[in-house]
Amino acid sequence: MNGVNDDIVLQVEDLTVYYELEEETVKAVNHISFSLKRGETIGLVGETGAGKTTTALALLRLVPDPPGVIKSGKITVCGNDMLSLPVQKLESIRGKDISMIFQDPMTSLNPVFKVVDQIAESLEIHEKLSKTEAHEKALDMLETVGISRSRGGEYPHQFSGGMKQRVGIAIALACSPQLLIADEPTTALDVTIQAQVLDLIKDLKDKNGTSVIMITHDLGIVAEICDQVAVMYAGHIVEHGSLDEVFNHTLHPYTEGLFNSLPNINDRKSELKPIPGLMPDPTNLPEGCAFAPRCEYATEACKTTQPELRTVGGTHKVACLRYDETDFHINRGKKHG
Amino acid sequence: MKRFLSLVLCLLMFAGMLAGCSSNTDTDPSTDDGTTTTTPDNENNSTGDETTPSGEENYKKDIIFGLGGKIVALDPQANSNTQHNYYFRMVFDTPLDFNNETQELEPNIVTEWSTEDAVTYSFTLRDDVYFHNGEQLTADDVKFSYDRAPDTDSASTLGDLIKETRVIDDFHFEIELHSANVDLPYLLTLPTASIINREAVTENELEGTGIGSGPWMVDSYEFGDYMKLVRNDNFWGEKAKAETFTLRYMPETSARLISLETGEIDICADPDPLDLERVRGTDGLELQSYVGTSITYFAMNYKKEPFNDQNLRLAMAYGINAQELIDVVRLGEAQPCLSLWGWNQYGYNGGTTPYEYDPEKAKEYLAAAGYSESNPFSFKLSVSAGERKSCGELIQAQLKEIGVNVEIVEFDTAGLSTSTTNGEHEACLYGCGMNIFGDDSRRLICPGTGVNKSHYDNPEVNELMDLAVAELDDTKRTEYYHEVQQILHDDGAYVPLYFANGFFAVKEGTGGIDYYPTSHHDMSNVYIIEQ
Amino acid sequence: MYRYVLKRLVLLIPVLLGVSFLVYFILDLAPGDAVDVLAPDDATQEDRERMREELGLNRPLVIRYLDYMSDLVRGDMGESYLSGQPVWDSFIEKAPNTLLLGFASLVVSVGLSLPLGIYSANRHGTWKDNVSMVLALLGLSIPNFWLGLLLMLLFALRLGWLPSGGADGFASLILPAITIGTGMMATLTRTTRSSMLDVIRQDYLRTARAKGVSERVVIRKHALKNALIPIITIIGTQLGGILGGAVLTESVFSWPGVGRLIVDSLNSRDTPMVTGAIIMTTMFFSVVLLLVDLLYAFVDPRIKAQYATKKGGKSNDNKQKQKASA
Amino acid sequence: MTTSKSKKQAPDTAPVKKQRGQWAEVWHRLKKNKGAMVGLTIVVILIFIALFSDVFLDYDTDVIGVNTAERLQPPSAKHIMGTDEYGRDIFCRILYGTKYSLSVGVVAVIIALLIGVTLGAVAGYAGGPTEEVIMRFTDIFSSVPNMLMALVVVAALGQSMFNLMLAIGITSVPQFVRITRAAVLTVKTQEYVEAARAIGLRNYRIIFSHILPNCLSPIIVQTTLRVASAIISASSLSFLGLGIPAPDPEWGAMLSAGRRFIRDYSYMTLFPGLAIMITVLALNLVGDGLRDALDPRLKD
Repeated sequence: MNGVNDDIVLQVEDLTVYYELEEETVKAVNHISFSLKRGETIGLVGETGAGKTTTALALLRLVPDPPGVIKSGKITVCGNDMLSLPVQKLESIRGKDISMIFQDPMTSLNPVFKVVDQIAESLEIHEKLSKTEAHEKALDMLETVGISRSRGGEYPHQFSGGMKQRVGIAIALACSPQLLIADEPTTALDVTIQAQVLDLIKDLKDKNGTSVIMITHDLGIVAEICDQVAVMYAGHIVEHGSLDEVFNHTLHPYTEGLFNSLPNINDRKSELKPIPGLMPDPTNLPEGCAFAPRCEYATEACKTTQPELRTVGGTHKVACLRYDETDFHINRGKKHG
Repeated sequence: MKRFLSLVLCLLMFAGMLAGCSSNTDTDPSTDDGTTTTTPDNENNSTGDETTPSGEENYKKDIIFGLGGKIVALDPQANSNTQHNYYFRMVFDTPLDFNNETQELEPNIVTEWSTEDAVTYSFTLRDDVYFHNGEQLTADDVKFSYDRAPDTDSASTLGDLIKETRVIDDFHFEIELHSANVDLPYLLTLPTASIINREAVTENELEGTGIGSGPWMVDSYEFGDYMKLVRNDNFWGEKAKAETFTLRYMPETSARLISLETGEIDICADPDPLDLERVRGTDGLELQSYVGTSITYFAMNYKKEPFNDQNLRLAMAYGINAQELIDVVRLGEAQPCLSLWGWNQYGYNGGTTPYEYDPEKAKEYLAAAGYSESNPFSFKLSVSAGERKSCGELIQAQLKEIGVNVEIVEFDTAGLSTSTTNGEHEACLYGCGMNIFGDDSRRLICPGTGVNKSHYDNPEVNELMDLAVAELDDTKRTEYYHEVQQILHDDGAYVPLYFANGFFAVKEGTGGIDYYPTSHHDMSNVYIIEQ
Repeated sequence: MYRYVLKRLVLLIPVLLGVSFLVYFILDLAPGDAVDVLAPDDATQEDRERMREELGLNRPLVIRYLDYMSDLVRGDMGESYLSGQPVWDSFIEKAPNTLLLGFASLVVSVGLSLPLGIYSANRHGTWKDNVSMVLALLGLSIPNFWLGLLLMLLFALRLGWLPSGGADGFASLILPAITIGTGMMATLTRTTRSSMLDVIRQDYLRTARAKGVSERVVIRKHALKNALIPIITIIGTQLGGILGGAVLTESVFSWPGVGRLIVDSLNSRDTPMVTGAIIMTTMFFSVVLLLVDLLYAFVDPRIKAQYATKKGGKSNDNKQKQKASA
Repeated sequence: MTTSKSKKQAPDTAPVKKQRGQWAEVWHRLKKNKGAMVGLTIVVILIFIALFSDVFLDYDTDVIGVNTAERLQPPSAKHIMGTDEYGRDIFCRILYGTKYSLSVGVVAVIIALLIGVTLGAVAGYAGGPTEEVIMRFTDIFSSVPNMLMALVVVAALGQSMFNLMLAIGITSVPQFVRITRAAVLTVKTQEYVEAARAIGLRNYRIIFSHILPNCLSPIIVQTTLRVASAIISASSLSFLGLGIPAPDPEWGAMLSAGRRFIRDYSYMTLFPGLAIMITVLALNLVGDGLRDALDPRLKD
C-alpha cells in the first residue's frame, strides 16, 4: 500500500492534528490514513466536529498555527511530502496540483477585489500568464462555471450565494489541479442550487480527470458523487470502503446509526431512530472507542481499548472490536437507494 | 511576567532618553548658586558695549531680528507697542530726536523750533527729505499727519493736545496747543509723531500708511509672522549699513534664543533672564543691555473697599519685599524703584524715601485698619501671565507672613486691561514705560486715562501737575514734581516695585542699536561686522 | 454618488452657521474687547469710546452678529479689528502653512502607525505586541509641546541637524510634523492592529493561501486593502487633532499657521478673525471628512454600491456601517 | 467546526467549568492582559495618593510655601525631585498635584458622560427629527477641533478649575453622543427591547434600565480614554496660559511654568512631564485592556 504508485494522487498516513489552546487541547484529527487514485472521488463523511475540515486544511498545510499543531503523519500529494516542503515549493503546489473549495461562499471571497481578478491571480502565479492572458482565461473559467463573462468586473457582494460558490470553484479549478478538496461546498446553499453546483463539480471532474475529496455530512451527496467513502467520528476513521460496501454492507454501528437517522421516502410511517447522545468533547475523548458511550453493541472492552481499522473484505475496513468475533453482525434496517 | 518587564524597561529607557537630551552640558546647574545678584556693571544705562565701526568693514547684508511681539499694522498712528515701534523708528521720521547720551533734544527733519508761551510753537523743516515713493516731505504732510492724529488709535493723545497745525510755506509750520504744554518738543520725538505721506494715505488708507521717509523701506510683510525692510538708498541722513532687515515673530522665548544660537537669527529681543548667564558664556554671542524705565507696580483700587483705607495701602507698601521680587523673578536684572517717575524722567526725585520692607510696621498698619490674626485681611490680586504672575505668587507668599491672604486671579492681557480700567479689581500688578518728559506721569496718577490702575484722584496732586506742565521755569517745575512724589509716597497710592533691565542677545560684532530706556529702540543704524 | 456629495455639502451650511453663532456668542462672553488690546495705555475714556464706535463694538451683540452674518453670506468675512486687513487675506496667507504641516504630520503618523500596527498584529499576544502598543501609546501620553521643546533641544541645538523654527524649507517642517504626528499615532496604531487582527481571521485570506499566494502578498495585498477601511475612517476623525496639535506646535516652533493665528486673535479679542478662521477650518475639515468618506467608498466597493443605488437620504445608515471605533 | 467550549454535555465525567457572571468574565480576561494590570495598579496608586494627599502633605507649607533660599536646587537627598523657582519642593507638588490633574480628568469626563450619553441615547432611541437635530448639533460641536473649542470656552468664562473642566468636558461630548447612539441603534432592535415596550414601559425607563446597561462596554472604554486625553488637554491649555490659576500644583501648569528652565534645570519639566505621561499611559493601557476584554469578538 505504501509503495509510490504513479496513479496514487494522495497518500495520507497516520495523520494527527491537535489544537493546543491555553487551558485545553482539542484533539481534532487522530491517526487517520487513506489514499486516493487519479480521477477517484472519496467522500469524508461525519457530523460537525468530526475533524473533516481540519483534515482537509492539513492536506494543504493551512491549519492555522498557533493554535493548530500537526502531531504526526505523512501527506504525499502527487509525490510531494507536503509536511516537509520548503514554503516556496509548498506555495507553488497549492492551487496548482491541489486546491480547495470552501464551505461558506459568503466569506471565502475577498470583498474588495473584482471576481475576475481573484480568479486570474492563481493563473498569473502558476501558469506564468501575463495580466491580459490571465484575465482572458479567467473569464473563460467564469463561463465554464456558468457565469456570463460580462459579470467578471463585478464584486463578490453583487453575487448570490450560489454564484459565489461557482466563483470559488472557478478559482480552485483555474489551473486544473490534479486533486480538488471540496469542503461541504453546498451546505450553505439551498437545495436547487446544490444540485447545480454538484453537477458542475461532477462535469469538471470527469472532463479533467481530477481526483476529488468531497467533505460532507450529507449522505445523499456521497451516494451521488463518490467512489470511496470514509466515515469519520471524533477525529477517527471508523469505516472505510467503496460506495457499495459502505452503503449496502454497513459494518460500523455509527454508520448504521447515520443511515437510520435519515427519513425514508418510501416508508413515511417508519419511525426515525436517531443516535442517542452527542459527539464527545474533543478536549476530553473517552478511553477506548470514542463511539462506545453511544453504541448499543458496546462491551466493556470497547470502553478500554482503542479499535484499529481492519480489513473485513475487499477494500472494506472498519474500526470496531466487535468484529473480532467472527459471527458478529449488526441488525441492519431496510436500506434505501 | 516577561511582558511586564518589557513594559517597565520601555518606560525607563524612554524616561532616560528624555532626561538625557534635555539636561544641558553648558553650565552644570548644581554649581549655579540660587540668587545671581550681579549688579549690571558696565552695562548700566549706556547704549550697550558698542563696538564703533572703523572704516570700511564687511557688514552683514541681511539681518534677522527675532522678537516676542507680532506686527499687525503698518500705520504708525494705529499702534504703539514695542514691536511696532522698532519698525516705525526705522521706516518713518519724527520732527525731532532725543539723544540718550546727552539727554538733549536734537533736530531731525525739523532743523529749528521755538516758542514763547509754550502754546504756539514754530518749526523749520529740512528741504531734502523724500518719501519712499519719491515725493518730497513738506509741511502739508506734517499738517495732514497731525490733523489725522486725534481720531487714530495711538496718536490721539498727541492729536488732542493740538488745536491747529498751520502751514506757513513748504518748509515752515506752526503748532498751536489748546493749553500751554512745555513737553510738546519731547512728544514730537515719539514714534506716534511720525510724519506720513498725505497723497499715499488719502489714495490707499491701508497700504499708504506704510510709506515713510526713514532710512528703511517696507519690502514685504505677513502680519503675525514677519516684516522685511530694505535699505532706503536716497535717505537724507546717514545711510543704513545693512541691505535687508527682517523682524520675525517668535513667541516662544526659549525657542527664540535657540534660533540665535543655531545662527538662524542675528538679534534676539528680550531673552529670558535665566539664559543671560549662558549668553554671556557663549562665544560668538554678546549681551547688550539697558536699564529700562518701564515700572512694574502694585496698584490698589483707591475708589472702593478695601483699599480706600490708607492704613491698608501703607500696610501693603511695607509688607511687600520688592528686593526679593528683583532677585527671584528678575534674577537680579532690575533696579529698585522709588516713585512713579522714570529715573531719566524730567522731575525725578532721587531723594524720595523708598518703602523699606518692614513686616512689623506693616502689621501695625494692619492693626490700625482693624485686622489681626483672628480677623485676617484678604483681597484679590489680578495679574496677567508671565513675569507678573510670578511676582503675584511671590507677593502672595510674602503677605502670608504678615497674615494677609491673597487670592490670585489670572487674566489674559485684554481681560486684565478691561477689568482694571473699569475698576472692577481690588488690586493688580501692572507696568508702564515712563517717557522722558515730566507730564508723562499724569496718566498714572490723574483721573481720565486707562493707565491709572489705582483710580487715584487727589485734587492736590491734580492741581500740582497742571501747574507744572504750564511752568516754564525749570526749578519751580521740578519742585512741583518733587512735591507730587512725596504726596504719593505718604498716601501710599502705589507700591512701585522695580525698573526691569532690558536685554538683547546678539551675534558678536553687532552694533549701532540706539537703546531707549522706554524701549522705543532705534535700530536704523544697526550693523553686524562679519567675524 | 453625486446626490450623496451634494447632500453632505448642503448639510454643511447649517453646521457652519451653527459654528459661527457658537463662536461669536461665546467670544462675546470673554472679558474685555479688541479696543482694550488696541488702545494704548494712555488712551482716555473718550478715545476708547470712539474706537469702539469705529469698530461697531458699541452696538448690541445681536445686531453685530446679524451684521456680520449678512456680510458673511455675501462672502465678505469682514476685517480684523487689529490690522484692518481682510480676514480672508490673513487666513489665506496662513492656511498653506498649516495645511503643509497637517499633511506632513499625517504622513509621519500614518508612516509610523501602519507598520507598527501590522507588526504588532502579526505578533499578537507576544511581548513585541505589547511593546509596540506601549510605544504607540507614548505618543499620545506625552504633552506635545513638551515633546516639541525636547526635540528642538536635541536636534536643533545640540546636534544642529535641523532648524529650530520658522517655516522656510522642508527641513523646518520635520520637527513640528513629528511632534504632531506622534500625538496621533496611538489611535491609528491601535485601529490598524485591531482591524488587521479582524482581517487576518477572515476566510478569504485562507482562500488566497490555498491559491498558492505567498504569505507576504497575502498580508500586503489581500489583508491590508481590507484593513484600510476602518483605518481611513479613523484618519478622518484624527484630522481634528491635527489642528489641536498645531495650535501648540506652531507657537513652539514659530510656525506661522492658522493655529497660532487663532490663538493670537483670541488673546486680542479679534472676533471677526477668530470666527472667520474657525469657520474656514471647520469648512475645510468637513470637506476633508467628506473626501475621506468618498475615499472610503473607493476602497470598499460595498459602500460605493450603496451610494449609487440608495437615494441620498440613507446616508446615516452608511455612517452606522463605519464602526465609530474612535 | 466550532471548538465547543460553551456547554458540557457529559456532566458526570468532565469537571464543570464554573459559570462566571458577565463582569467576572471580563475581569478574568482583563487579568490576563499584563499591560492593563500594570495600568490598573498605577491608576489605583494615583487614586490613593489623590485621596490621601492632604493627610501627609500640608498644603500651606509643603505645597505653596515659598522659601527663596532653596531656589532652583537640582534633585538631592533633601528634595528628591529638586525645587522650583520659588524653592517649593517639586516632589510634594507632584504628589499633591495628582488630586488636581485626576480631578480635572475625571470631572471633565463625567460632564461629557452625562450630557453625551443622554443625548446619544435619546438620539439613538427616538430616531426621526429628534435624532436629526441632536446629530446636527453634535456635528457643529465636533467640527470645531477640540483644542479650539476649549480655548474659546476658557477664554470666555475666565480661568478657574471648574471652567477648565467644563471646557474639556464640553469638547468631549460629541464622542460620547456618537458612541452611545451607535450602541443604542444596535441594541434597539433586540427582542428584549420590543418586549419592554410591549409591556408598556415608559420610554425613559426603557432607555435607562434596558438599553443603556447593554451599551456599557463602548462607553466604559471611551470614558477611560477620555480621562487620559482630558489630562493632556488640561496641560495644553496651561501651556497657552489658560490653565488652573497659581499656585495650585496641577501638572500641566507646572510643566508649562517649567519650560523656561528646560535647559539649565531640566528636572523641573522632566518630573511633571513624566507624571502626566505615566498617568495617561496607565489610563490608556486600562482603556485598551477593557476594550479587548469587553469586545466579544476578540477572543484570545
